[in-house]
Amino acid sequence: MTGRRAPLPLLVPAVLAVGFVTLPLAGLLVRAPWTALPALLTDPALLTALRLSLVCSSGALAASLALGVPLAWVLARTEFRGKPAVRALVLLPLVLPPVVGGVALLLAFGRAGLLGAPLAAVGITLPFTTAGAVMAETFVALPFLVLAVEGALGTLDRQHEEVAATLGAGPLRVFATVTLPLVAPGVAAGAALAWARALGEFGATVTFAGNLPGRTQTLPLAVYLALQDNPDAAVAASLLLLAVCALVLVALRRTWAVRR
Amino acid sequence: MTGRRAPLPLLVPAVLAVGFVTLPLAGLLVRAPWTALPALLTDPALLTALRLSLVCSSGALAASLALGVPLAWVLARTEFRGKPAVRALVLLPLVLPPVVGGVALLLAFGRAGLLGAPLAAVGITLPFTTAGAVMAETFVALPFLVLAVEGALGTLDRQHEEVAATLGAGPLRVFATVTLPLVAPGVAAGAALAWARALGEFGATVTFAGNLPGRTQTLPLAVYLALQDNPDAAVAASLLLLAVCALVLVALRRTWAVRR
Amino acid sequence: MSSWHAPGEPATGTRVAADTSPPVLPPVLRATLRTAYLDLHLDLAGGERVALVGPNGAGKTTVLRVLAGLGTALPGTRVVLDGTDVTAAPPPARRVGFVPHTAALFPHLTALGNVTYGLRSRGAGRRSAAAAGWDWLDRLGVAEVADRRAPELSAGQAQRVALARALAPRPRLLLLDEPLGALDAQTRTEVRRLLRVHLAAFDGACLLVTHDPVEAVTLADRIVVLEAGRVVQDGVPDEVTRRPRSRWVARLLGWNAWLGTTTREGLAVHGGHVLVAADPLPAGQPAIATVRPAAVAVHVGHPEGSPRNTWNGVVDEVTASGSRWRVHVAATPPVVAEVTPAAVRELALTEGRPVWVSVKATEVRVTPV
Amino acid sequence: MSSWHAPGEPATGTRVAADTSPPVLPPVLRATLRTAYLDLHLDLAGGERVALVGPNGAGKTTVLRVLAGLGTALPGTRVVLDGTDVTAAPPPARRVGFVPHTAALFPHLTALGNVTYGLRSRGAGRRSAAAAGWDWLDRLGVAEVADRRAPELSAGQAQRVALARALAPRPRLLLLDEPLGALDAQTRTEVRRLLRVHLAAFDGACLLVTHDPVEAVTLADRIVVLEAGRVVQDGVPDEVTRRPRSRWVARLLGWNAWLGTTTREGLAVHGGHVLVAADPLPAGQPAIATVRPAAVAVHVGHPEGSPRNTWNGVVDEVTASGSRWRVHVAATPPVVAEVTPAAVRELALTEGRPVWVSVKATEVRVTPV
Amino acid sequence: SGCSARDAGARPSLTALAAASLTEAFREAAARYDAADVRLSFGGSQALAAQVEQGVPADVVATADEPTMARLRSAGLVDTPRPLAANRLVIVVPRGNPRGIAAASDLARPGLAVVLAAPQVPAGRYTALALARAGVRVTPRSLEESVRGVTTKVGLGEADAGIAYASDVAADAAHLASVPLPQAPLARYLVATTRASRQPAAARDLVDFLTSAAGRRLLAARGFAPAVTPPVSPPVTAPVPR
Ligand SMILES: Nc1ncnc2c1ncn2[C@@H]1O[C@H](COP(=O)(O)OP(=O)(O)OP(=O)(O)O)[C@@H](O)[C@H]1O
Ligand SMILES: Nc1ncnc2c1ncn2[C@@H]1O[C@H](COP(=O)(O)OP(=O)(O)OP(=O)(O)O)[C@@H](O)[C@H]1O
Ligand SMILES: [Mg+2]
Ligand SMILES: [Mg+2]
Repeated sequence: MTGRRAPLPLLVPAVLAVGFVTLPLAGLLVRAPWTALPALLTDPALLTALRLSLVCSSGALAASLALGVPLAWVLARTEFRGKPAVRALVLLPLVLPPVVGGVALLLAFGRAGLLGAPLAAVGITLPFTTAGAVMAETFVALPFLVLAVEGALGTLDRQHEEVAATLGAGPLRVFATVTLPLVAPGVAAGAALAWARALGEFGATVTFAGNLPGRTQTLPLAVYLALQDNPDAAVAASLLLLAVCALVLVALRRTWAVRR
Repeated sequence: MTGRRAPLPLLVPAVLAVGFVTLPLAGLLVRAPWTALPALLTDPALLTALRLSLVCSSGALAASLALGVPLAWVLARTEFRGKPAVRALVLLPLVLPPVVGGVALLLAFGRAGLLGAPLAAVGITLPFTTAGAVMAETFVALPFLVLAVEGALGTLDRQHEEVAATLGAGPLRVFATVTLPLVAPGVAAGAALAWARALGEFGATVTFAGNLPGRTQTLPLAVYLALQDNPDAAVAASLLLLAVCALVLVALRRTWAVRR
Repeated sequence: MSSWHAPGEPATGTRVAADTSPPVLPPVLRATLRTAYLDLHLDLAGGERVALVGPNGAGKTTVLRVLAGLGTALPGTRVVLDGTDVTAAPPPARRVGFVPHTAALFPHLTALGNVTYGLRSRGAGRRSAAAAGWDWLDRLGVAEVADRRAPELSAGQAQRVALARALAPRPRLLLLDEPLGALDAQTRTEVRRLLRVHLAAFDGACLLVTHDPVEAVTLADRIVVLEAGRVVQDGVPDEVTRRPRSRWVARLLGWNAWLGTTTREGLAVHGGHVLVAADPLPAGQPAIATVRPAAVAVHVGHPEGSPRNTWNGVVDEVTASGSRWRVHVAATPPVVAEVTPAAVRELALTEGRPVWVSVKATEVRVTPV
Repeated sequence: MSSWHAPGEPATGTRVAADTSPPVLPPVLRATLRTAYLDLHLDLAGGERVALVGPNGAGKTTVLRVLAGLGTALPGTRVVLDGTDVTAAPPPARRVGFVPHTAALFPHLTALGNVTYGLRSRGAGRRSAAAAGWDWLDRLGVAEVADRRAPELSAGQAQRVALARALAPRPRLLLLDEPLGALDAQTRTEVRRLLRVHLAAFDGACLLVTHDPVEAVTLADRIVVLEAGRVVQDGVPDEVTRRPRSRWVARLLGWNAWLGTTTREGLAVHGGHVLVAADPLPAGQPAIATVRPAAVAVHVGHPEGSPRNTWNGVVDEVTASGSRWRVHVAATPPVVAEVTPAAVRELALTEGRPVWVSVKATEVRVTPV
Repeated sequence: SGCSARDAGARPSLTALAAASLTEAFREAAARYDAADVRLSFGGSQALAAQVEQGVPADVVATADEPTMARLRSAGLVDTPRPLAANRLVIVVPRGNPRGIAAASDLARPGLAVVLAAPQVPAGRYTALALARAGVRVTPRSLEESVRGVTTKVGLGEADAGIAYASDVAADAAHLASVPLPQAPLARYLVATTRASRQPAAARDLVDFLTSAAGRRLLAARGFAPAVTPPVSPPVTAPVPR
């Protein structure tokens, strides 16, 4: 059937789907203040926000990789009671409204929070700091990574790892020298998703980390506030964000291509 | 290596990851006004919001299935120029900050929007209607479904479809009677993700559909609003949302189990 | 070879069918495949059963897929079914039954559901389709598993259901890709017997891909040998097995086979050595010399006496085949001898061992190619 | 059988090794496996090469995995390497080399990278590891592809690299699971030759799983036959091939084999028929009677004359094997005859054909089990 | 809201958009108001305005500032607005005022965690103005996207102090306390009926109720100051140097 054109009953909804997604983006482009765009895009405040966004989302990605890959490995490679519970737990941030996630983070890591109080006692405060923003974004991005990597690990043929073990490599060495390289495409795809999600994060960040230009005001926050008094700037910022996203997705597609 | 305990360098970050996710949720539970909970959870306003949330997210899921599955099929089964572009397009909502997504939706389907204006002319307005809320949630949920289903289709062995074709089934019949049943687990997983995402959606909904109780005020919106004057109610609502999410994830896990 | 089948000439199928099966039927299939990889013409008469054999990668599966209309349509192909050109028609529009290498049953359907699938697709009502389905399952002796899902069937049962599924819509052309390949020896026998019975009853044309000479000989009334996309031999089983025209077929039969040019006394094998044959052909024509491995004697020293053909080499490999072991000798020309395990031990025939081989002229058969 | 190997008794390994290889070395491996599925004891001496053969699902791969410490540790197993108990030790802590059925090279590493992996893991420096790696690749004749990634290697090259990879860390015990299974006839020969050379040079113990009798005979100096997790025969190749103690081994050699009880004139086959043997054993003991298929004559009518054993049945299957075809006859007892393709045609030996078979008493060999 | 649950019967059903700070007051008002079944939708004033511009089906809109309402008025989307109430910014501190904040100047204390509303939202503008008048330079930890953000963070103890509307503090007395901020300008809340309203009469009646004495009492109870007709802003007492 490949090569043959798709049957209408499938083609029509597919086209509708694309249209449904394209139209709003087209709207942004049409509405864009093209003449004022250069000025708007070079607004230092915006660029600061962009820089911060890139920093935070990268930080969130790094954290997600550092925490999520091992977790995915544990979920895929070891057996222990309550595994389903853990898996569900890790995925909850996916469905929790970001704002609620932010509140939850405050209750945990805030000055008066479960862990936050002791931390504050030793002089460590996370809310209102860039670190806090990174945490908030990690909270929402982590599930994507775990999801993708565990999937890749699950479908990975075990015998390479087994042979490596018989060759004298301990579990850790096996993980680093065999498992990771073999699931690289899966990790890359998951990373791209996680990074993108972190880049677009708004609710959790603003609730947990607040909104201070240059410190915790990421691009999405800047967009939201700009909407209040300067819609043009908001649209411009959105386009900027879109451009960045598009780049991410191209990368994402690449890794897909690899996987296919 | 299965069965053997995980090496510390992997176990530690994994445990940290779980802790990082668990603590905030624990925070919510600790902060929960247990005594007042019954009263808060039976507040008709909250229940209205919950009902609406369920209605809208289900609607969004239905729409995502109707549009997303055919699109995934087209992406996986047919070749056409600009396919990468289309794939990237469909994934953009994943990375677009929901609020911006809402703005984009307004620019497209709003009263003055590209398609909205003609629609308004014939008396159809989408913003601030339940339909609008469903649209907003579909916009953010669609990518999850397409992602999951296309993945499943990509790994599906083609020969069953080919045999079906030689047996006289046209592409559509093949799709309905062979392809769909075979990728059912993938669709289920994608559907669970999409539904969950729609359930937690806030930014796009409030921007595009507003915040009309009983009409467009979903649970996340109610939570956000409650945060101001009645944090307890907010926490209670969040717990309710969490409970619903947990159920979804159990279902999701089931379908995973099936896929393994 | 392919010129041999120029579309103009009378169909091989009918011609060959003439000297085997009584009635000469009009051709059901007329196909010309001239693609980058394939170059052949096929004619199949109604009720004719043709075995398509050849080495891996010869193009057998590809041919079947082209005839079924699967995959992207290849330029340079022309497929005519019952007189109507279906080259551009999608699979559903052709009345072709296809059984891939693996049974490929629909895992989510029961055996019955699989068999009725084609009938339902072609518009049969639920009830009538079920009735027909039962009937087919019954004929193939798997009625008792009608309600089982495909994954719960044994390989043999699955293969039978797959056959029933392909036969149920009464196709005009039946395509079988190594239908017994996945079965173990035991089940293979049973299914092959069934297959023979139903192919005999089948009024359409049947093209059967196989690697097993026995299958070809016992199931088909014509064998087409494909190599690298070209037909190298096409004839009745007896002819093909007795006078293999290609080294591959000879190999398949386990024979020694050397290509060369006939001389007055035998065959000048490509590469040098001249084989002496008891009854040589007119000199100077391309031919193939075949010798049964059992007719090759192996000696440690230079052999004395009658055998006209003797040459030496080094043992290259020893493989088991039934109660005999086959000793492959690297020499010019290379040769395979069949000896007893005892001989292998006594002569210490292991790789690298230098040996002499001898073949009686009466054992050398020379066939023109 | 297993009582035969009760840990108390002297190690089979050393015993058998005694009547073949000159020096008696201390056992490198002493393993007792008594699990739900397995029940055997294995002793391997240094430098000893043991072939583990048996039908599918006999437990061969499982045994190798237990010895290598792979998978979840099975209760009831005890593995002693060079005198130290490694039963609880994870794979890296055992000096075992393992080559799975598929080469399983690391696809992201070069051939050299694969070979040096073990050395690096065991702490060798980059430079010294590389040097040793080159050396091993060179010995196995694949030095020229050292820089190619695994996917770019041919099956034969891959298999050699896999061997080099397993040998490089100088394991005490080498486990090979059908090392040549994935190779085509041609490469198989070359690799087998290499394998023989290096196994001869290898000072550790080697356990080799194979389905190919030739491999077992040519590579191992002892053959252990496993069936359903139990050892049914254990001896030097000659002994096993000449007097197969299990129907499976006989089948593997292509022989007819029937289990039964000895009588004064031959063997009362389980199921009834009595086979007359030229040299019978003392009556009343369990034994197996074997007959070479080539020694079985097939007749369409009741045969006259000398053969002491004649019985009738129906042709059940015809398969090709080398230049002979094997005719399987359903009878009591069932029997396989090897005949020429000509005979098959002349006697029209197709499934369902009623026939008589005859075997000379001198061809019936009776072995105690 | 509760009224939506109650059976509407013959009574008309009205939709009122109100600034988030009016939440509690309007809920109570709606409960008390019998002439119609009132559905309430709360949000930031700009967000509400945007919704009206996008044709949200609402009969009454109440904003927390004048410019936003003026925007709607000039767009011809609403009838002449009526003053609803006034709201004054106060310094909001956790209940019990642990850090002993007494005046705006205290907000400049080093080490004090202060959150303010972002200048893009009205509350933020007023805040900036107030602090300017007080001559205090505050380095906030965060510029919240709404007053809600300020109260949330102070309420959860994340911030030691913030600046929010008196009404917001009254709304969450359980966690919050207020310190007066005299320099703050009065935020004038306006209410108007929308031109798009299907029941203009009923809508006007609701506005009448809200601006009636009864309505004012409800608002006062929620910490709102009485509406003042002429735009007033407290006298800027600029210290004259001698
Ligand atoms: N999917 C494919 N992509 C590229 N080349 C292919 C593909 N399938 C087959 N070929 C090539 O086409 C030729 C014929 O392949 P085909 O499978 O038809 O041979 P075959 O006779 O069926 O072999 P076998 O006996 O192993 O089934 C081979 O050269 C093969 O490499
Ligand atoms: N992963 C598994 N799960 C369950 N049973 C298994 C598994 N692997 C093997 N078995 C069972 O253990 C027994 C031995 O299997 P094993 O693979 O060791 O046999 P084998 O001798 O290696 O067969 P083969 O010759 O086909 O490789 C068989 O009954 C098999 O069904
Ligand atoms: Mg093929
Ligand atoms: Mg095995």
